[in-house]
Amino acid sequence: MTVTEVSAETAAQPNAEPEGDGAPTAAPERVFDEVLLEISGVSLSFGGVVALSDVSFDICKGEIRAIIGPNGAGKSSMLNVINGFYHPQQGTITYKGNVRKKMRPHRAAAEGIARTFQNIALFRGMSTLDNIMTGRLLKMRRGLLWQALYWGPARDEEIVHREFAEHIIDFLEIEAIRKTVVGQLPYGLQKRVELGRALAAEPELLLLDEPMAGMNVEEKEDMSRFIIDVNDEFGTTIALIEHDMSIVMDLSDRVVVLDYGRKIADGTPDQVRANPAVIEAYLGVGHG
Amino acid sequence: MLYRETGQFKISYAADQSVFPIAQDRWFIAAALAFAFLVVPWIANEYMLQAVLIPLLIFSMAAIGLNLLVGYAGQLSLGTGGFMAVGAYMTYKLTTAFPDLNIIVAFLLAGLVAAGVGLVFGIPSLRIKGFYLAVATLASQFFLLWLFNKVAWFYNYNSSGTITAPPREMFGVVVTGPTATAEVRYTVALSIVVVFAIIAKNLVRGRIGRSWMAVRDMDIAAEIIGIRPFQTKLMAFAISSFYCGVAGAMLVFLWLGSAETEAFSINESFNVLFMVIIGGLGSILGSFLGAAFIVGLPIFLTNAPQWFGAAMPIDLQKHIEIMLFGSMIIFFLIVEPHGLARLWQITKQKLRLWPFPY
Amino acid sequence: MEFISFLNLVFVAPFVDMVSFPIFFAEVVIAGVLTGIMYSLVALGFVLIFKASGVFNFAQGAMVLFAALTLVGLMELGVPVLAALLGAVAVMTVLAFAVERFMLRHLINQDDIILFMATIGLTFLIQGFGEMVWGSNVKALDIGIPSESFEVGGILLNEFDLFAAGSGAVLVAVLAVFFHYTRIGRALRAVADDHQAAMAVGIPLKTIWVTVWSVAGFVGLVAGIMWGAKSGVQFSLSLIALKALPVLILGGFTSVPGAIVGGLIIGVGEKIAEIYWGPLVGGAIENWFAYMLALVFLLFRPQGLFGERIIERV
Amino acid sequence: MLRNLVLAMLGAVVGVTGVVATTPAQAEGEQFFPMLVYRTGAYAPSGIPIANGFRDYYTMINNRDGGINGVTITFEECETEYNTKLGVECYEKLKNKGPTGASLINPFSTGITYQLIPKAAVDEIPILSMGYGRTAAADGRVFEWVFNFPTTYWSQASAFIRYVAQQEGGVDKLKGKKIAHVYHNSAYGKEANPTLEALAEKYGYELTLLAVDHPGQEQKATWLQIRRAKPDWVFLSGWGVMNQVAVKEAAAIKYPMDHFVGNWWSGSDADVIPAGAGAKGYKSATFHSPKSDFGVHADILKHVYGGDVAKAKRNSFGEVLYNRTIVNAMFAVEAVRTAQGKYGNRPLTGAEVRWGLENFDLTEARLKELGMEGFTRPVKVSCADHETGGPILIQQWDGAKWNIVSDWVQPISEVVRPMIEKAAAAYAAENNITPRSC
Repeated sequence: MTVTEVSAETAAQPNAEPEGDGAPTAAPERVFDEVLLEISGVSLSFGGVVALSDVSFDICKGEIRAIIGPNGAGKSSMLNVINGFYHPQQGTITYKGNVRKKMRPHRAAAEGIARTFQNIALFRGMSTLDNIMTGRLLKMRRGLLWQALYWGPARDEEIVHREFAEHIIDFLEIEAIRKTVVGQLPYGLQKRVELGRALAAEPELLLLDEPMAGMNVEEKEDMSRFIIDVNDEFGTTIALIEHDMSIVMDLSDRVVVLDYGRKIADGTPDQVRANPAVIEAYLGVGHG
Repeated sequence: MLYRETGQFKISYAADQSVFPIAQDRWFIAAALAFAFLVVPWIANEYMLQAVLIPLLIFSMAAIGLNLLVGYAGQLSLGTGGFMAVGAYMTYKLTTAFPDLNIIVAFLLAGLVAAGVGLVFGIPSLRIKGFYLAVATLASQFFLLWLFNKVAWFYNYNSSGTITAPPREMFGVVVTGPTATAEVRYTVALSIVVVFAIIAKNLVRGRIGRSWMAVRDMDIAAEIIGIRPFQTKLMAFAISSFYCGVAGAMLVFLWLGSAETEAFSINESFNVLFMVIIGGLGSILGSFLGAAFIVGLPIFLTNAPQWFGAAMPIDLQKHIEIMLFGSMIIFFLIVEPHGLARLWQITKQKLRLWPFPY
Repeated sequence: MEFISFLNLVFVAPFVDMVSFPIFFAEVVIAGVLTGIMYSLVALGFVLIFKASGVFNFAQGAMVLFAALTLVGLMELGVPVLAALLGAVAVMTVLAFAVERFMLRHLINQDDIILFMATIGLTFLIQGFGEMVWGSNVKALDIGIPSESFEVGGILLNEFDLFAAGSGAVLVAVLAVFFHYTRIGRALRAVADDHQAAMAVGIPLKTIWVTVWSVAGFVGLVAGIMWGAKSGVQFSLSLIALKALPVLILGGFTSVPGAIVGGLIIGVGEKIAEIYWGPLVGGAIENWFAYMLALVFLLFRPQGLFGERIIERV
Repeated sequence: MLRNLVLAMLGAVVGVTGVVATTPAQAEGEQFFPMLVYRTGAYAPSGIPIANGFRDYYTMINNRDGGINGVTITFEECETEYNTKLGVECYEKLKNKGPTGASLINPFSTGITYQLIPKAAVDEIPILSMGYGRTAAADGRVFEWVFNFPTTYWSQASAFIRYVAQQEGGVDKLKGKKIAHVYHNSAYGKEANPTLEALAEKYGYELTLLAVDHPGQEQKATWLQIRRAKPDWVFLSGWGVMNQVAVKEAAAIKYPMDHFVGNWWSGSDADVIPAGAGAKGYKSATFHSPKSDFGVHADILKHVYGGDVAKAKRNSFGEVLYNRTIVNAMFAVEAVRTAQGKYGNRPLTGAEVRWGLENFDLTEARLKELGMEGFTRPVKVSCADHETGGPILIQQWDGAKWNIVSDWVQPISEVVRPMIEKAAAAYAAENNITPRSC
């Protein structure tokens, strides 16, 4: 199983050894049978440009699902459909058993879908801690008056959530930049903070849009480890877009391949790797 | 040397989240407040109170309100004057209709009305952004002033449309009207401003403040993490207008004593915006500094030549004053675009090291 | 019953009035058009600078005043009209250099709002300077534009208004040509999109800024002459900027044609509103109505009629 | 380095502002008048002649007579830009200057007047708002400290109606006539409305009210409405740029200028000059002569300008608003003189000057002594009547100068006075004031 290999790699850095990773060699076969999200027949176009056409696939609870494809294949559009930023013209999205024509962003967030963005979408004027705390916003309940007083329940609530945020900061090893304004952070750290913000929402489904784009090998390894740990420790279902094939194949349980807005393959990494259509799409001419 | 945080460890998140985590800051603020409440009313003369400190406090209040909207929630607004007028005229209506109503309560109720009006005029922010929004908010400014000028009900049908602060007492002391002493009005204004500055600080460091900043920094991302941008913006408009409304009430009842709509003209909207920008967007302290700059600097420039014994024609002096004022604004922006509050922070950073530069 | 008469007053009577007195209605529309062009003249100055440097130049009103003051001041010193005009243009160019050298250069790539604030500082500076040099008294401005009124088919027209509208039209045509067909015009548009990219391809930012501020100064001078001839040149000239703002948002901050069309819509709209609906509520609704009108348009097109579309993506 | 400099300057600003207003008092034997002026800003064209008029008259009194019965007049200008908020600062700055503090204040701004009225009684500084400010202050029983003689907006509006009646050939001819009031949409501009409305009811003319918003640069809609309604008379209550544009637009729609009458703040030289030839025939109200050939003018030329006429002209000498402030300054000086009759020839306090204002009795003989015979009229103030309901003159612009074209026109006091008393009573009720009995 793929987890083994990654763990073996990270094991080379002793201080980065994640706890509770268990015995690498004895990883049990991962079985996923509960569908968390189902996309069926989704089509999306902007004016005349078709971004997605009749795409269907599902994401099961607990798995790491990769969406791959060449540039312009519609991967990001797919994530945007899932969390309700784009509204498809056709098709349905079934999340936790509720069939919908479209999602709404705040609804998606409220129902446990969190995401990161291809181009970092952090709140640049706020500190790392504040950014991560925004991930907790939906879980904070105290009203305006309590907030104004910052007393009693509001203060207690703030502290409870602060503790959770600190937990994530520990987990992502970003204690040192807790109070730094994120606009000033280097790219790799910003990516990590963004992941932290998504995690703070305790998502059931985490969408990662090219979490490792623009990173060097070491940073990619760190990020991979975080992704696996998230999946392991919190049991979070993850859907990710990534260009680095070796990482995708190592990390994911199942892979869906898009090309020109269509689904051309779906299956385990090994199945996908062997699929002639995928090879054609990646090696064939016509893609810049 | 004196300004060191070494050795001050936070042992709880509560302590780390307090407004002034550094002990020296807390002492400084406590001392400043004690000075403002206990010493200033005794030592300041009427000119100092009436011409400098009271307007400073009132405009600080308005600047805090606008800063919540512009600095924290990122919605550029030029409707401040209109919202201030709502506060002033509503207080007038309330206190003339119910003379026994506590005047502070009247302020707060008028503030709530202003909040409601702000909510309505915040609706365009759903679609409109940046300078477009700023100019669009001018619609509220012009409309509200027109309304208060035109509808005689707002000024109790007197012939000129001017509202006058009637004498009102609190705890046996006259706080508004001509017989209220400057010291009393100053103290009342200071109390209101301090309370609402603290409330503003609480709001911005909690859930609501973070939603505002999230919407400001990237409203799409904010929406995707579950913030509803529209509601968040509207709340910013409402709360900001509340502050402005109370400030407007204070303007008439604790300072001018009498006003027509002209007192809330577009110039005031601009002035308050200058305060917010010069002071520092997204900083409560900056609101005070900005108000001090915009209120204090012209007065300083007006009076400065006299202290140095330089006599010149008053119009020439005024022209030079205006030019200097303009130059100072540009100069400060070039030196520190992020406002006086940032300058203050930098100073504090330097102070930490002082007197050892490295 | 009262409700019906209310409906009648608001929704029927004004239109009946318009149709029953078509000549007067035509006069109202023409007055709106002519006024609208006067607004456009002021709005143009804003557009030019915003388009080329992304700066919302609050000082445009002060520049209008300053240009007109310089012109009248020179004329009062006995300088002939033409020379005074050239002199005023020269002064506005010097101003443009100074603005670039002492202000813009130090504020490259700052936030919009910081640049905006800086131009407010500039406003004070220009106002103080202009008044110091030329005094605060009202100065009659007469450069020989005829201002007789005459009637055509019962419609009263004024030579001066027509002249002002004509100059406005010429100015816009010249600017349009300038932007589309000259090298510097194209460079201006490039700068507007991205300061650093423009510098990277060798467009000298400094030249661009000086040029565009000079042109805006010139436009300000034209606006100053037209408005100043009406009211005399005095401090209040700087306040007409407030009448240009709704035009600006309606037309879009970045569009020259937008400034014109916006001006016409605002001009005609506010006149019709004031004359046919104003009396119902006590009049003087022009000012806020212009803003409300612009606001309504904005709700449908948040970037103004001709502004560049704002595309949002993640 | 730069930042340190900024910080140092900031420190200086904060530090020095802290010691504002400790300027020492002047020498004995001086009567101090604060002067809130506006030599800059949007209303400077009006503010400059006003400020110059005060300055020149006081200077003339000092130079010619050595002050008021030997008490030198001192004065200090403070720039308000016609802005109420700056007015507060100026008032606070000046009110304690001089050996007796400010003893009389002429705000020359309706906004600042309104703002100062409640304070006057508390600070014991009488306000002389000559022909502006709050009309209701004419009721001296309620407004003990405020004086607005010789006449007020309401009296003026009623006198205008009387003038129209005279021109039309009798009061009964007013019936069915159309009169429009074009007014500045502010407290000042609205002042005349209640009077005009009350008289419309009484005389049966048709009144159209047309508001123009500040600043009033664009009035096409207003004048189109006038072109359509074709009123027989137009009354203008404008201020600043609104006046010049109104005159220009009236000429553009070919409105008969001799039926277009401005109030006394719409009839200065600066109001008509920019309109050029179009302004010819325009009329306005006034309560003094627009000429500058009176004894007082000769004295000013001699004692202030040393006979330099050109220099005097550069300082607004002889302009309408300049002349008006000569009248105002004379009122102030004579009020002090009156009070000196009771309290002795020494610097007087505000309360003492107030007595002088309340017992103000300017006779024809006194006017003659002052070199103002025919320049303005005698005034006699009483405890109850702080206005005196004085008459107005109508002046007309002939393209080069103003000429008086009417006799003194009396206001319609039987209508105005009850209105004043009613408004004053309402103010008293709202502000818990018990009217004194006179």
